[in-house]
Amino acid sequence: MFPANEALILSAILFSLGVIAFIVRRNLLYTLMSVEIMLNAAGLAFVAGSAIHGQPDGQVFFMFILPVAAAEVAIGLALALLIFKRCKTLDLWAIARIKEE
Amino acid sequence: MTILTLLVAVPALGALLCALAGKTNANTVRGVALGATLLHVALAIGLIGAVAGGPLIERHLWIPSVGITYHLEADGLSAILVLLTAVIGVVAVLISWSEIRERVASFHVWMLLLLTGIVLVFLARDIMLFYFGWELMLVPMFFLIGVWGHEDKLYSAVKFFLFTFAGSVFMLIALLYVYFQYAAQTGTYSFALADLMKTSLSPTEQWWVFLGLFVGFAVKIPLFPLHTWLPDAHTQAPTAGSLILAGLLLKTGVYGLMRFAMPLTPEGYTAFIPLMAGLAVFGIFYGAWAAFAQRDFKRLVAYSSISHLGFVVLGLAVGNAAGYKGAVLQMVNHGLATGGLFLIAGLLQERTHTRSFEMFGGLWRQIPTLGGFLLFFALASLGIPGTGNFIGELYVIGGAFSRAWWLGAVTGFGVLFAAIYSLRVFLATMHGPESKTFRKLHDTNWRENTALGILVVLLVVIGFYPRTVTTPLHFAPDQLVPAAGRDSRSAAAMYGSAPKTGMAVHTSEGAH
Amino acid sequence: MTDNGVPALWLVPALPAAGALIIFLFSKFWNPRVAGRIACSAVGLSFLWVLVCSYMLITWPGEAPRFTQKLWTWLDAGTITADVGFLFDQVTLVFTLVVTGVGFIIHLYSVAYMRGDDGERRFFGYMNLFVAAMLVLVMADNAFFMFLGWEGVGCCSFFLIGHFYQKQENCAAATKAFLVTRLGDIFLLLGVLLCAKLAGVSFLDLSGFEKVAGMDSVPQAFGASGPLLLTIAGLLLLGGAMGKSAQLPLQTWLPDAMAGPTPVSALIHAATMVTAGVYLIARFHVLYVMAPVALAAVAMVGVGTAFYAATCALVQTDIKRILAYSTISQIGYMILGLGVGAFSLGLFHFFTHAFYKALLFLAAGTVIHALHGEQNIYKMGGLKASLRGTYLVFLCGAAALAGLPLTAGFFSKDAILWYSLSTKYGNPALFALGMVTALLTAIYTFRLIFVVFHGTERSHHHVHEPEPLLVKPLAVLAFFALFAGFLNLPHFVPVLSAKWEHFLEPVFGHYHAHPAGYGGKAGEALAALLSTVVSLAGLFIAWKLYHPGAAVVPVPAMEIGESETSTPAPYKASLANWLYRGWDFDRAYDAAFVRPFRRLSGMSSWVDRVIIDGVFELSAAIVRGVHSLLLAFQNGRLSRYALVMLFGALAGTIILFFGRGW
Amino acid sequence: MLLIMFYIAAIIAVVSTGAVIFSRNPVYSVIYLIISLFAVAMVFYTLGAPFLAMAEIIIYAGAIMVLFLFVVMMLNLGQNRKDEDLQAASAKALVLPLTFTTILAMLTVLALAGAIPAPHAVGTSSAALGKALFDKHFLGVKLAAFILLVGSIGGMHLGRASSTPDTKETRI
Repeated sequence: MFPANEALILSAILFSLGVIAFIVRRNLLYTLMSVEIMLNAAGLAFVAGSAIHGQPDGQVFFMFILPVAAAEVAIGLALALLIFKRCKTLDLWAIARIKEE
Repeated sequence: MTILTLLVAVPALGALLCALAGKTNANTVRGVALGATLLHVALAIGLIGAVAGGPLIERHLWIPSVGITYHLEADGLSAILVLLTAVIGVVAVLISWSEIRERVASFHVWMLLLLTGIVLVFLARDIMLFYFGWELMLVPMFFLIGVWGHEDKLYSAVKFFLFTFAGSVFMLIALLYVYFQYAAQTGTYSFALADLMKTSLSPTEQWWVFLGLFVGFAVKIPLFPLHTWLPDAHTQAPTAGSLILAGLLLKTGVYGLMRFAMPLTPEGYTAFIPLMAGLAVFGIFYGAWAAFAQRDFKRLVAYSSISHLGFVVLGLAVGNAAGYKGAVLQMVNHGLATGGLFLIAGLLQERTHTRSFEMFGGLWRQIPTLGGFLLFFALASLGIPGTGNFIGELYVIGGAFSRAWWLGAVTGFGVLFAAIYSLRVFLATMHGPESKTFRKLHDTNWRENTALGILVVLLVVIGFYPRTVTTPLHFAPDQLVPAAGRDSRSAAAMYGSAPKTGMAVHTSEGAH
Repeated sequence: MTDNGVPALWLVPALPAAGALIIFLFSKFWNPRVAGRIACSAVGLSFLWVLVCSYMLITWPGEAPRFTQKLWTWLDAGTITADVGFLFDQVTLVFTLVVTGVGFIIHLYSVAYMRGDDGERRFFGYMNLFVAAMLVLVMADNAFFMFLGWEGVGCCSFFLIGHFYQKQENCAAATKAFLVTRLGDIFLLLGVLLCAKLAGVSFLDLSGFEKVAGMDSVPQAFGASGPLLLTIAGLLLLGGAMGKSAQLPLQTWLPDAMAGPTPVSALIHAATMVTAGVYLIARFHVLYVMAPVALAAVAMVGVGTAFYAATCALVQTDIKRILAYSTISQIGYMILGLGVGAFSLGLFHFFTHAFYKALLFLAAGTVIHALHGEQNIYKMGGLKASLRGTYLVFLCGAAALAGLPLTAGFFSKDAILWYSLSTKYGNPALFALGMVTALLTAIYTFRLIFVVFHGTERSHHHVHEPEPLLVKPLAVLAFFALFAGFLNLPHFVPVLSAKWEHFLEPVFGHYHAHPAGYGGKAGEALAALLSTVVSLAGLFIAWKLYHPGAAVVPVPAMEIGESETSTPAPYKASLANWLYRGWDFDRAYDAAFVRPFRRLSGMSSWVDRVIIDGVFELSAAIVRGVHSLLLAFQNGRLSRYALVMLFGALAGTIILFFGRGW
Repeated sequence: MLLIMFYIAAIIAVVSTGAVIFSRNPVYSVIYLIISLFAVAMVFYTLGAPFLAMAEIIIYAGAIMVLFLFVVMMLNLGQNRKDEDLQAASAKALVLPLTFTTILAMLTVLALAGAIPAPHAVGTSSAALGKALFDKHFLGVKLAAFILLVGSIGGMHLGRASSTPDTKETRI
């Protein structure tokens, strides 16, 4: 009775949006945000899986995703700060050029 | 420790000694190199004597697990070519006495290593040893051209290396194919040529194996479409380099055809005869035409050697004793005559710092002896009787004529074009009004005279007594070309001429 | 002396060869005169030894004596077997006598003529080498060894024509001579190879050709019938003869070869080398008798060339070019003689011609030497007084050349003309054309005499009597020019007639084309009378046109003195200019062969640079292209990497999704 | 009834995530992301995972997104910035990724369409989750803890760099 199939479709859609965000936006923060979206979508799929099979394992796995996402954001943003300090911008294309000098 | 290993070891040790003597002054290095090459000539002459009694063999196991044996063998053909290598080695050392100023030690090391590679190629009867020698030749030549070359030496050195290396890849594939076929048929793994000749391959297999070998050797000879590396390599190589390149490296290609391609795949050889003959004849004409249009002395001589090598390959393609002897003779003569022309080009460049015909003209009054030598070698390269080239060309044309009259006729006219460019070499440099650009050119000193003199004497001796080269050969035709003989019907039919009795060479040497 | 009493034949060519070697190696350490002395003594000794051999040959008991001597085997590859062997029979005797005898005289003459020239040592070295090569040519016992002499002679003519190499046109003339003769040599080589396959090429035994003529098909490679093959071989050998003896299609080089010093023209381009073709055809007479078509071709080439050269000689302004065209014409006669089967008479004409043509050339040389290098006949004149000795000698030579009665030229030319009418190979057309050419010959010879020696003094040089060495040797030649004819008096002469033919009987005996018609002695006498009338008429016409007071005919385009030999059109009349330029063969050959070859060679080096290298450069370009393509994916932008990864994922899923179906 | 709640949450999630991509102002996009997370939490609830829904809201939305917001505010990438990197992506740049992702999504959905069995009736209660977490996946929990430790050390180390002067050596 759980809408698990639909949840899986939803996670697919969310994941696609995350990927598009990652490719399209040129700002580093948006890249980090898109990673968050993708992680979240993956988590949703896990939970949908556990709903389908009735085992808790799916949900356990989501619990693991949370710390990973947290750690990832922590370091990501720290790096973003340092990059911003050095390159005065967060535009990935500009950073690529600056990095080369 | 028979004479064969000595022949390979002497130049290698010479190279080592030169490297060690590098610290001392240049002349000791040159002395060591000269000593090594002179010893090498002595050994080579000893080999010629020894071979008269029958082929010398020296065989040790090298890598038994894979079947590679250290198998050196010398019959008539190999002995002559080794002698040619030795002689050209001496001349090369003599001639680069004053030309090579910087890094003299490494120059001689590379040159002697090159000679080792060449001798190894001529003596090896084991496919892998042959291939080892084949690759060993490439590297020193690359450095000789690349380091001591002239203007754009890098381009030519790389071009030379890539061309030959690509060719040798095809060759390796073909050889390995035969190796595995042999292993499949007999269960034992062996790289020895004698064994591999026993593999029975279907005609189509043979065709492909011969194609692989032919491409590898055609690049080296060079035959028509694959020849563009030669003019560049020659113009940029130092004198000794282009002398060895013209005198010896081109012969390794032809020798490879004779020693490995023809015996290993007889049907392949007979199937390829029309292509080989066609390319050879076209090469003769094409080389001559292109030579005439050149403005650079060495480039002209390089194209002329394409034309001469066309004769050699035609001699092979014709397949009868006359063609065969003509091919071997022409190889030796080309080494001497074109070697001489390159020496003179080097001497001229040393004096005038240029090779282009526009700058030359009217030099005969200033350098009469060099002019005399140039006249002799120009005439030798166009095949004046009295020099060996005439005999070589006569045998090849005679062989082609007896095979198919129109082939002989067409090749005959190739000789006319040879005359046109050879005379041009002499006229453009020596004749004409007194040269304004060069004033005080000094004539050749005793050392250069001896180098050129050796070549002149050898050419005249071969010209008047060609049996010095062809008698040791009496072993070769029977062993080497039985395959063509054994299958004379298809060859003759291929050629459209009535099958001849004399076609089968193996019956008796004099039959045809 | 060898064991069986045969004299050491190899000594004859060895002496001049040794002389040449000594001169080349050591003469630069001595003063130039020594080179001249070595050269003369070498040729002189060789001449003496030839005399000894001839004496032994003539006095040799036995029916058809000939000496043979084999030194070592030279070639041994299947059909191409030949050894370094010498043959000395009657024909060789004649040729060696001429080569060494006339050669010796010319060497004496050139000691004086070339004194002071900076290339004197080189000149004598090459002259000796030439004599050695010519002796090898005539004394070889097989065609391959003869070919060695054949090309050696061609190569020496290249050296000697290009003696004054400072001037560019001399080098061009030398190269032209060498290349045209070499073209002929190729035909000869192919002909010799064909003969080698058919019946062997040793001159000792030519019977093989008879057997081949009988066979309807020759088994070896060709499958063609015997006679056809013999004809082809004959034509090929004729091609070789044409090249070396400057016959019709390949004659353009001889007039330009006059760029060489005069003794060279005398020795090489008059007496010896140019007659090599005659020797070749004489040696292969068995082949030609067996191939009548080839023989007819020989006759036609001979008479055609004779007529062509005679017309050209009429209008030349350079004294040496007149003699050059005259030489071509006279060799045409010899070839005509061979062509009608009168082999021994062809050689007789060679024998007499060698003397009087060498004489004319040397006398012309003396004239040029006296006038300090002036060669244009219209700038000479009235030299009769100042160069009396030379004039007398020149007159004897001219008389012989024109064929005035009782001179050597008369007997030899008349015999050839008679045989061209009476033998079974001859026909009236040949005889008629021969007679017309004889008339033209007389005209241009005496034109030369009158313009150069008679009339008013036109040259501004002070003419002084040349030194004795430039005139004395000429006297010997003059003697032979006048009296050599008596060696072969016509048959109608009762006493000692046709000595020459009997002498050469052993060599040409059974093949001598007995004149079928043989209109008997009366016919021969009539023909002799006719040729005397013709030569006298020629003298008369020449006198009418060119006597001292007459205007210059044909009318010159520019002021008479200025026409240098190089200007292509010295006359007003276009026909005269056309004849002057040798029927424009040069322009035709230049357009047909030289220019296309230059373009062809330019094109082939272009093909090499652009097309073949292009292909390999292309492969390099492909590699560079792929490299830049891949570079696009590494441009550092994160989003590009993500896109690629996405694409990868997509491809993966598609393959998996549809993969299941495979 | 669950289904209706699911659909509402799904729509909200998709719309807000879309907004995240196309909003010009980073602050707005962070807030949209937070909304999207809330919607996903709702979906978790409908999937019978109430504990996870709460965890999502507290940890994910609460902690991580707040950190994001904090950083965005600190770098004041507010609306007055007109750098090109903040513009919404041009339509052309969108085409390729869009097509790829749609195909990818459709494929995965199609692939899964037939394979998924019907969902079980009962969801898993928090107790069951807790029990599974600490006996079957206890190792996982320790590793998760370890990751958090690494995360905090990393964050601290990178943060510290700002105190020393920005010389070449200290650059990351």
